[in-house]
Amino acid sequence: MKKAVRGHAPDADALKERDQDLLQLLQSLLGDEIQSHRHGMDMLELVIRPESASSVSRLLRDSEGLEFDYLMDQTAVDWLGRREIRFEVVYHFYSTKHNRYLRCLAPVPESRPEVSSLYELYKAADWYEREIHEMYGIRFAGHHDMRKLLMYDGFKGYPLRKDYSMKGRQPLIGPGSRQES
Amino acid sequence: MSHDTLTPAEDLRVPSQGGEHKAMTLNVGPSHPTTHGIVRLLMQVEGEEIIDCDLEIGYLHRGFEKMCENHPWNQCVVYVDRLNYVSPIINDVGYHGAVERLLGVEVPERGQWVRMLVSELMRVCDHQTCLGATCMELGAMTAFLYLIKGREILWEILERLCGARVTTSYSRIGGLTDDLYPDFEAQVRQAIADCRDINAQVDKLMTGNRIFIDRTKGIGILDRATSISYGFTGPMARAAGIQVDVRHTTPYLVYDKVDFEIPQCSNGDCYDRYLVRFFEMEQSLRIIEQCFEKMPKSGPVSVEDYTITPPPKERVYSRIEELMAHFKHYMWGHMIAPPAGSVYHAVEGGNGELGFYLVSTGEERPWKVRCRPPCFGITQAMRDMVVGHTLADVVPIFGSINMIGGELDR
Amino acid sequence: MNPLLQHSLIATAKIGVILLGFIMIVATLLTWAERKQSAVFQHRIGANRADIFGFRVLGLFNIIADGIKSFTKEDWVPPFGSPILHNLAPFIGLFGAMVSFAVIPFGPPIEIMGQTITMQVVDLNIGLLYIVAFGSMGVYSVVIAGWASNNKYALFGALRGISQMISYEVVLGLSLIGVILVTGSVRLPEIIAWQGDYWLNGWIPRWGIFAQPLAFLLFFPAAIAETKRTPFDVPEGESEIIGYNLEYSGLKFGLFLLGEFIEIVVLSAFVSVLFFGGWHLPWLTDEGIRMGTLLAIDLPEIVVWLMRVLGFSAKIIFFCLLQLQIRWTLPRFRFDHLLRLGWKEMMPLALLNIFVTAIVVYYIG
Amino acid sequence: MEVSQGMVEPFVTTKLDKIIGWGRKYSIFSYPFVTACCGMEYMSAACSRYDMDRFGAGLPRFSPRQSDVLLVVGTINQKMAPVLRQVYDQMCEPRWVVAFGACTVSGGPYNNYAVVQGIDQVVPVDIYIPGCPPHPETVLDGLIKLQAKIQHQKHEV
Repeated sequence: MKKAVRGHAPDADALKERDQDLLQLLQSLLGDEIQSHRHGMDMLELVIRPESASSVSRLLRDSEGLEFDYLMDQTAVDWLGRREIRFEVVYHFYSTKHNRYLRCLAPVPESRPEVSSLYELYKAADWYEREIHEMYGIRFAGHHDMRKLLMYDGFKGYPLRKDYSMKGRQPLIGPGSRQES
Repeated sequence: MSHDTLTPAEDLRVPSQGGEHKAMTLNVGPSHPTTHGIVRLLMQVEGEEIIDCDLEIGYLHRGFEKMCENHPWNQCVVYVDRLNYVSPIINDVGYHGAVERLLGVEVPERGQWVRMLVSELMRVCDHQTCLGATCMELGAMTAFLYLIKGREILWEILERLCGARVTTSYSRIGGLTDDLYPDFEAQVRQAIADCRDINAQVDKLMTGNRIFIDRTKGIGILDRATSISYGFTGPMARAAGIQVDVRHTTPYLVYDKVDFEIPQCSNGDCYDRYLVRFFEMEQSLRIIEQCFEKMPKSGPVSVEDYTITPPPKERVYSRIEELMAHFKHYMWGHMIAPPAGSVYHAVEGGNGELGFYLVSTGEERPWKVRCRPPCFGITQAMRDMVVGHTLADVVPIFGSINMIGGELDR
Repeated sequence: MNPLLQHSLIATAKIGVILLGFIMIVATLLTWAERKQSAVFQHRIGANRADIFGFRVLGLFNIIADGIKSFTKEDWVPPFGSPILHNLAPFIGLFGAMVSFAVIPFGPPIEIMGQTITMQVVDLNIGLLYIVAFGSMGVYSVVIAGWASNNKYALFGALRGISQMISYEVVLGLSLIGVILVTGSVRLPEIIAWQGDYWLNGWIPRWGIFAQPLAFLLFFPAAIAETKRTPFDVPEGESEIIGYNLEYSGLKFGLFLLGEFIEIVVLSAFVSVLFFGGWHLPWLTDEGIRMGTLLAIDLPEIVVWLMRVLGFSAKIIFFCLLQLQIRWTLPRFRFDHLLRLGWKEMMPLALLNIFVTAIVVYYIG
Repeated sequence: MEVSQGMVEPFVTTKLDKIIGWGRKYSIFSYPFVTACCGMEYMSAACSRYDMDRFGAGLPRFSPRQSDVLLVVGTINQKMAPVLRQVYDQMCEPRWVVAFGACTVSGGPYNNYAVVQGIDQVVPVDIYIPGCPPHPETVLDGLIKLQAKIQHQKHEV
């Protein structure tokens, strides 16, 4: 049996090289907002504070040399039992001008699960945040409408949290359900 | 169609005095032919004009992320397949590309070519289905049947290739389930010719059709800035003049070795989206033809490391090592455990950038599998696109979105 | 025999043969033709499995199956609507479509037992207006169906239906005026008789299509719009609003479908009468075939009569199939485009047609 | 002559039953309740290559009142279940329900918090068509089985 060559993707170092100037620019623009950074295997990662998510992304979007005009993806990770701070909201930004991705991580404690909303900056954030809200129970300050998006109104709990059981089905709703008959 | 918001007669009555306009609330969906079955549109209409619209999704939420978190890395392929069920192999390729990046392995060259080839076949299927459904909803049943016939030809090839027509699970971590079958090339070349023929027929039926142009031109326009803000990618963005295509911007697989064009339009209306999809099919067919010329004629398609790819069946039945590997993969699913870390890997799906954000804790199950569904942001923009148009315009707009439930609601 | 009794017997026989026999059979066969015709050019086979004692007859028995199914399906009346109107609506449409067939002449009058029998149920001197009047009964059917269902989608269908049908009624009527001016009559046998003549030394039959080409081009789409078929099927608009008839089930829904097909037959007959010489066949005179000075074949009277009746039927069937072909080829109009086409494009042309025709008729005729 | 168990039914009624059954089985207006992946195979089954219209089931009606068979195609989740039930309730008698695909039969691969484990928890089902998604030929087989069921059942008018 052969062993495949494992290790970082061959272009990881090149990526790091390429992102070096981006990092410098970010550091000069954001300063203290960046709590830490890391060169991931795919893109640069910044760790930011949840309450400054919107101000940081405003800078990311509008500053010259950055122009992250796309909010490609926004999601959350539940680190239950693995990390001190339970949640982490993950943003992926993309810049069409510079053809570059950037990941921002905002650790959110369970005690105060609140992040500032990006709704005003990126329209895409509207549904992303609603989804994170119903799936993880993280609130978004400044979001206009925190209704449930994918689940129905009567659903209790946050299904994507690690402590919600995979098979945690709740009773059927509406006509024909056992509750009614 | 659901009537649950319908109320008895007084709601239909026009206010008798004061001349004040009262908008009517119209509930479209979730089970309604326009909405492809799983989106609910709550519209405020004044006559035929839509003055407001609220979208409700989630009627196909199947807990994709939860299922993936609770399954071993290589069993997630089942759920990944069913995200965008019109072009499942592209999803597989995206997910497996991400896992391979986490693992730090690279698929042999022939495997990459084959992946690209079948991805492009899938893209043709995707666009054919999308255009066909749009045509059907506009009343042109025949164009729909022609396009589905074209898709059928491609699916028969897929069926022979991997045993399934829709949910193929063709790609695997570290490669593919199997190599191409012997007369694959001849069959695909024939299929390409057939598809071109069918596309030409549909082109004649629809593209210059006055009614079709009237129904789609200038409908559902979204300007560049708003499109970007909503995160449009794929044909929708390219119809609005945004140059995004993962195949060009960050080439994965071997897209940098083939020559193809990215069709571009500028109006951002339904007609342009139709055209972009039409041209893209032709480009995909071109890529497939180039694949046959440029790909290595033989060689492995998968990484020959049984800790990553399951061993081939004939070896499983004759050697103990392979049998053990097989059991570990299929019975217990604890062969693959990428090092801790996270990765975002994007491929160009039928609808746009299909990204997979994987978080690994070094265990045998993913900690988090996030799919960036391309039609999520696009469907969200539905409101901006339909308001001000008439009720009938919902059909071409929604058709041009190519909303795929599995991907949207996950 | 008592003349009154005799007349009523003949009238009953005509009603039986023409109205019930011909139209119903052609309309039901059209449902089959539609399935099969669409199947042929969509590369399908189409319905063919329904069998009686193992005989399939190209799927013709599917019509019977559809009939049985519709008859035995639960008839549901929306309790939140208006039951009486709801029940009435499909019959109004069917009635209007069938009754308008009464004045259409199927062939030249024939003498049987010393009696001259006209090949139409009733020879009205305002036949043309009669058809237009009863043809527009369909509007009531749509409106009442949509209103009585008390469903928003049905209401939309009704609203669309009424605006569409009234708009196209105008075009329909205006395009007919040209024909009336040329032929100088609103009595259908006279219109047909006028078309029996020839131009250019007997080479070109004096059919309405040659005398009034523009009127035909306006009349035919307008008439398709009256039947609410694709591309003019916005009242139904299957993928948008499901249709004005969405609260109907079983037999009454079947009647709507049947009514639609009967309208197609009526329309085809009407087109043949007005623009394609009715029962006249080119170069077939009372004595036989006469092609100018080239050809002269004498035929017995009964053969000529039969050829004319069959020729007329063939014309009707041709136009029915043409409409089916159009239905499966084109996409649907948008509602406002439809009205725009009717009012802004077709109506001015219709007026122009009247104007030009009137001048020409004044100076020539 | 054999006498079937129990009652001997009158000749006319049984013949009538047969005729009505024959009519109903060859005139199936379906309501495609299409949600997910199976919809792709439903399309294929309904289109040129497999052509469900051959069996007299080619006319989809999107109004529940006019349809005879509710084809539940694709996953039904907890949010969709009430809608499905409502559509079923709106259908006129006689009506049949076909569970199309593994998800509708049993929840399929989705045994989780969101998905109904088989639509028979919501509506009564006549024919189950397995497969994920079922091959169009399987669909046609299911359709033929449904026709046989319609033919042999007792019909109320």
